[in-house]
Amino acid sequence: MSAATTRKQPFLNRERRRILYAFLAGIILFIIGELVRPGFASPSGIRAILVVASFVGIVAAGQTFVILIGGIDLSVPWVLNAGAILMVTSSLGHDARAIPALALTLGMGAAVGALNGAGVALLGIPAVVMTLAMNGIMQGLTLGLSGGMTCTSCGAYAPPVVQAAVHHSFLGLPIVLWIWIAIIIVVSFLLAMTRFGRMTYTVGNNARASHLAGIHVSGVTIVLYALSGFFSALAGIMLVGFGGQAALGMGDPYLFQSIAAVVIGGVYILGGRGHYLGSVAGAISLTVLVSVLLAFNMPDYGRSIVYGVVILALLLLYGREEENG
Amino acid sequence: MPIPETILAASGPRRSRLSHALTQNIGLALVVALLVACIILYCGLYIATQHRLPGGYELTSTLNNTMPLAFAALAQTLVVLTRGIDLSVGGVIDLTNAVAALTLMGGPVSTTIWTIAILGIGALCGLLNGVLVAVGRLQPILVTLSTLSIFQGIAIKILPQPGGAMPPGFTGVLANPNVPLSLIYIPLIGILWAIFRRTRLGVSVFAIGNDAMAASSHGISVKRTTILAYMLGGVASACAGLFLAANATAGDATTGDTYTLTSIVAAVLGGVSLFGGRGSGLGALFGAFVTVMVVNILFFAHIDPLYQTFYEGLFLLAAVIAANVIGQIVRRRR
Amino acid sequence: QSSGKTYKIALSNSYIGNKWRLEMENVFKAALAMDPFKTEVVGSIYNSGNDVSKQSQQMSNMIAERVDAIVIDAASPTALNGIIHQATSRGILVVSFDSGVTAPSAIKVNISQYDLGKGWAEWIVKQINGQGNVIMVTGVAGTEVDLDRNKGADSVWAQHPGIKVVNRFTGMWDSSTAERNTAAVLPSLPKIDAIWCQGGTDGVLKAFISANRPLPPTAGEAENGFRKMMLGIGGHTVTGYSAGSPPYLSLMALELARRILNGTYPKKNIDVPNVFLSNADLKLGVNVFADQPDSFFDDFTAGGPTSPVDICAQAAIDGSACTDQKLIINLPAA
Amino acid sequence: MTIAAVEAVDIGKAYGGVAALTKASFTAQAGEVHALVGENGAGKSTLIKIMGGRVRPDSGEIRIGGQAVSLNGPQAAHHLGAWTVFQELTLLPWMTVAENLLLQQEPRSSLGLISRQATLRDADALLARYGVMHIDPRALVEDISLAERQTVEIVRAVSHAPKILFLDEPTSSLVEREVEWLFGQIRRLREQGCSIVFTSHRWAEIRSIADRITIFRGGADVGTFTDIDEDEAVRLMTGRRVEALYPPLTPRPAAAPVMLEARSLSGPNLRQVSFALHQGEVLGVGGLAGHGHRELFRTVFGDAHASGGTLTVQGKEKKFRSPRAAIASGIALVPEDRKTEGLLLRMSVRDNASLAILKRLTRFGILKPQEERRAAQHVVDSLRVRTAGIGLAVGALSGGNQQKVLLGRWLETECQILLLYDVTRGVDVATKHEIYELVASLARSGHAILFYSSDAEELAHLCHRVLVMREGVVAAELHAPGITAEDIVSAAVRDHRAA
Ligand SMILES: Nc1ncnc2c1ncn2[C@@H]1O[C@H](COP(=O)(O)OP(=O)(O)OP(=O)(O)O)[C@@H](O)[C@H]1O
Ligand SMILES: Nc1ncnc2c1ncn2[C@@H]1O[C@H](COP(=O)(O)OP(=O)(O)OP(=O)(O)O)[C@@H](O)[C@H]1O
Ligand SMILES: [Mg+2]
Ligand SMILES: [Mg+2]
Repeated sequence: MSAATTRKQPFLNRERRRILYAFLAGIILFIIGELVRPGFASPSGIRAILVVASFVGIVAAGQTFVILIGGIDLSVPWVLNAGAILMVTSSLGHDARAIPALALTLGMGAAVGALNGAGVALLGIPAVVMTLAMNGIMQGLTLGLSGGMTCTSCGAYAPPVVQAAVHHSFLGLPIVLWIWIAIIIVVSFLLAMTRFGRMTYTVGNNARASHLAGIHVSGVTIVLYALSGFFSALAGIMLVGFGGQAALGMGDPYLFQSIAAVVIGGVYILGGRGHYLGSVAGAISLTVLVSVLLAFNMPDYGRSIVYGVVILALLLLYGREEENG
Repeated sequence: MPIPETILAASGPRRSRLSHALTQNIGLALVVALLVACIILYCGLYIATQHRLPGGYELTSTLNNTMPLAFAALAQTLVVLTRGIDLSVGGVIDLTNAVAALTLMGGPVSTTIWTIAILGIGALCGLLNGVLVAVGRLQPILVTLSTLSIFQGIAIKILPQPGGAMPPGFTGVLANPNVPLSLIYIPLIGILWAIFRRTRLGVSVFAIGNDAMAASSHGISVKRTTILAYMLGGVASACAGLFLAANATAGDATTGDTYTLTSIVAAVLGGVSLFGGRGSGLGALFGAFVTVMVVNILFFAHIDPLYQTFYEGLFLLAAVIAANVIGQIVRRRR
Repeated sequence: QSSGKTYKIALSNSYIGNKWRLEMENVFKAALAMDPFKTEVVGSIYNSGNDVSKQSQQMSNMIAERVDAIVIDAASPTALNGIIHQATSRGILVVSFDSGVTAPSAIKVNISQYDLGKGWAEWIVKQINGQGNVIMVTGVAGTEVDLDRNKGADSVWAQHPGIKVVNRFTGMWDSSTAERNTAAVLPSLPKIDAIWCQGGTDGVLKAFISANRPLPPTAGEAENGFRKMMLGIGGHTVTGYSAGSPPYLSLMALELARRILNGTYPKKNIDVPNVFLSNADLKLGVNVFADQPDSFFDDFTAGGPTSPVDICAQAAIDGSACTDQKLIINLPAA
Repeated sequence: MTIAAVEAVDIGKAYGGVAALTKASFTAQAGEVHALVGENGAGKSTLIKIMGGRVRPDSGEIRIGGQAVSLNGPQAAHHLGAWTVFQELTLLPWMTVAENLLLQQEPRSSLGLISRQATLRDADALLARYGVMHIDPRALVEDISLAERQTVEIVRAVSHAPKILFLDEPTSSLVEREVEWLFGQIRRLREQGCSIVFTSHRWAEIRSIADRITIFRGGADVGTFTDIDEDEAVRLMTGRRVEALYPPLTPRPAAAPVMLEARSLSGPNLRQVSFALHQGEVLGVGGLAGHGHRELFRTVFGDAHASGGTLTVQGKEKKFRSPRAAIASGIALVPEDRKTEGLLLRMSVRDNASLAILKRLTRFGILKPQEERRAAQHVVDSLRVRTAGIGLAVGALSGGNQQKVLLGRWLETECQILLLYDVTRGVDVATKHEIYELVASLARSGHAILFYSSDAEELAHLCHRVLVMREGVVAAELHAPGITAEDIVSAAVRDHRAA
């Protein structure tokens, strides 16, 4: 057995295989879409779907961080809405104010997230309760402070640079996709190659043991939730860029979608295992699935059923847990 | 009776039974305290604004409006105890509510039969979830996320348009608007829960939530227990759907959706651990009452409607923090 | 008309996450500060989100508070029937609007959603001479409003076999969802000759613009963003036909409640006529607002003292009372 | 010879590519105590898991009462009268001791429901029957110590009147007196014709109770013996000789500075504990389980907060608010329960080994993978951790090897003060020897070591001084040379004997 000490782990371990399969599922769904509706998987079709997926993917980055430590962020919808509104009201649609507005908005997201983290780590409030309450708090604050979005600046447009970042292309890809690629690289690097990433996994595996090994568990927790808030706010900014203006209710769909993307991508809901690349694959395949279903001319109830069945079928193909024992 | 050669002697006096009971049921004790505090606050506000005491009507309507959530929270608890989570609670409520709207219209006999059939539908939904989790070895959150969508779709298919009318007798029993008949359901749930806790199945559910591997080495079938827990959860969700239909006197295939999240919150408030193995259905029941009392308290506090969710959020946090502080004090005392 | 009595009237709203609902509440709030309501009515506003049991609980509290009338925008057409019945049987007047309710004892104030869907479709048929590809962007599945609007449209398509509905998908009445969904399907769609859209119209059009598609004739809601495009503000011009549920339905319901309570109007339902506007009917500052967000609903007033409601734009924008104009609400002749 | 009670024939089992067992056999007779010994990772636990029906073998045969059986679950083994106490205990943490004891055989009331009162009563009676008076059946398992958990698990297995009893390292966290108790139980069962198969890394125990010994090496048995001396056994297990188990005690320099000083430390289960730990000293802590050792270690490490008293580290008074602060002052702790408090079971050996020195292995927050690998490999090599590679999940290692990884984690740091809580628990003889050497050499090189052990023998040989704790108080302080295990045990129980 000592001869085995140098044995290498297979490159395609379970987790990596799972990410690969999630990507494959997306590709297969693209092909099905193309068969049903020629043009679905045309370059412009793929680009449009990836742009839509990028919003989910950005929120899912934050959700990945908190789920990796066994938490969850239910405050996504209204942090996102608040981010969108803060972006337009602080920039008033002027490019000159875009930078401070971006900083303010992202800072707001991170601060709200940090509060979530502090509630979870320092006050011991269950993440579900803390972040759900925070969602309500942000909704109340957003509606109340903007007078129900009636403030004079609420109707402002996103600064042209922000709109351009979503709609314009660079080397054939919309800039928003470049941003997403940058996020994928940074987040994956952060998780895989940095001390902070390592601490994230250790806390997710066993907070008690991490604490006894000298890891600042509460600090890590707070930073992770802050990142989640940050990414929600960023998604809000991207969405106002996409639509031009802030609208209430923009964030609603992103809660379940982001969680679904993360868990479908193989991140374990009780923490400690998974990669952002998995969440990316999850975001893409889910968006393609929704789009394929939209392309089928079928009633909504049918879409709803098929959606569930397809996800189950995909998971039965690749997402099964190991038999324990 | 063998006489041990060596006796491992006690080193000090044992802790009192009460102290054990308190620390073991700390979650339950806290939610009860929380509920009492909410009720006191509510009564204070009510008297201050209405210049009279809340009476039978207030009691009846609060009970009737809480019952669906109470059952949904119970359903959630059964699944969460196994270290799972059930996002399809809302879907099962949609589905059973829709079926109720279509079928509960005849006389008492047909109504009774259909009521039982609807509970059976809930059990089937739970069976599907349970089998996919236990035999399919999929993560519970993924399974129930998918089945949520499936159940919602089926519900809209069978009841595309809200409608139907519950027979008065059905409403009279489940959600009587005039007498606080629902008062009997609370002890009933309490008794059912106590019975459940004292069955093999109940113990097994807790055991697999504690440590599935350890439970299986004691001969507990993890698969069977998981499936049964989801099925019971399905039945409880179906109860929620029925109570919702009774309270509404009609059906709607979309009203269950909100229960997915609120059931989790009620369970967590009730001291159920999302990591499984710890908690009580009774706690979840009280957790449901706390969430409804929060609505009442904020109503009579007459808050700017735009800021309403802000205060709800703050209140929820304040309540949980207060409960935590009390819990710490109790724990430190032992 | 004043009878010298004051009435307690509460608005029970459900969802509060979009601009329409906010405007609806704003005009309500503004009206409470204007004559005749200023002297005759003590009003209050509550939101419950899409949670029926919460709305039901809030209505119970209104009953406990012994209000004279409840004006509701319901989370479900049927799920509140039980509580509505309780209210009316206690002599409380219940007036529903927008998301209507089926409870027979409630008075309803609404536009005909069926006619709205039909009107849009008929305009499209005329625009494209009964020949061509149409996409339908629908609303929230399982709701009555969605269903009625679709039915209205389908009744028209049935008579025009030359019209091909090439795709039908939901926009959830939300610009941003509509935009995303449209963007996702657009690449695979053939040439589109017309758009029929229940809501989020501006989002659908933005998706067309992003995909460099020409803007076909569009029948849609009354979003400011859509109407701005009809006027060519922002560089793209669309031939459009805009109509929707006006947010001032809440005012008509309020006025109806007041009139019924003081005995000057019979207890009966009111049908509010649909007002369709085409490009030529639009006037900046009257029914389109350059400085309001795209998501603003422009049909808060039909303009002029003879229209159903005449109220200043400021009331809809921030809920403040109008300073230079009187509030006029014209209920149909009794 | 009569028919063997239980027999394993050429059992093989591989996990992924790693062979845990290649061709393992042994035979145990009725009325025999049969010890399985071998190095950490030799495959003992795997074999016992297979015999207990928890793991399916890849090859080979199990015979019970001469009959080949196929065990498709623990229940199948139970039906054949075979009960097992696994190395990783299988108690349910958030259930009471009583519920755990009577799991699956709860007493019913007349209504057919499980009666809690009867469960408590039966559990109480059960514990009393086996002479276990110090465990409250109402307590939650998570609130009792590892030794108490071990005891509960043993009582549960014994209570079924097994025909065959497998005990995988039942004594690893037990102190002398509890071991005595267990052996009493084993003798009684043996008299009743039960066949007991157990594993242990404590030679003294093996010698005192085992009738026969089967030695394992690298996943296969190398022979069964009735009479074999320790040196020979170790040689067969490891392929090398271990000279003397305990290294000679180097006297600590007379004027060594005080590294850590506690004055009147008080807290839950701690009353006015004072001691001074000098540079180069190994200060032992002993006594019966549950008498404040755990709390003492946690308090010194900043994981529990003292309600009174002071702690001085290298002359500076400290109030640690968290382990992080203690670590920053050069203190390290190897905790009691490696599974829940020490290791990240699903993470790799590398991740676990480098956890405490991550800061050193990063620049600008970015990990230096080369150096990390080197550090982890250093831990593996220097402590001879048996693993298929540093990428393997640490949970897949054998118990003793897990402990080595945990110890190695701290040796990579620059800590001055080591709090070692039962570090040799579940560690094989050869490794124990290595650890003793290590502890001695750490002391020589100027480390100060606070050393708790459930093994009084170990304390007696390794420590300059031993504090014996009883009910949260330091009841006695023994000074080397001349400390014996008996001294420690009698100091720990003096009161009870008198009572
Ligand atoms: N006894 C315990 N049981 C379980 N988890 C624990 C325990 N002690 C600590 N933890 C974990 O560690 C967290 C608190 O410890 P933390 O790492 O925040 O301390 P710290 O950051 O070192 O303290 P400080 O911020 O005061 O310096 C808890 O949220 C919990 O996750
Ligand atoms: N689930 C598993 N996955 C991979 N390898 C495993 C697993 N379980 C055991 N092994 C490997 O099998 C070998 C034998 O382990 P086992 O636990 O049987 O050893 P042991 O003799 O009981 O050691 P110890 O005395 O330390 O308890 C070890 O090398 C271990 O790493
Ligand atoms: Mg801390
Ligand atoms: Mg072992």
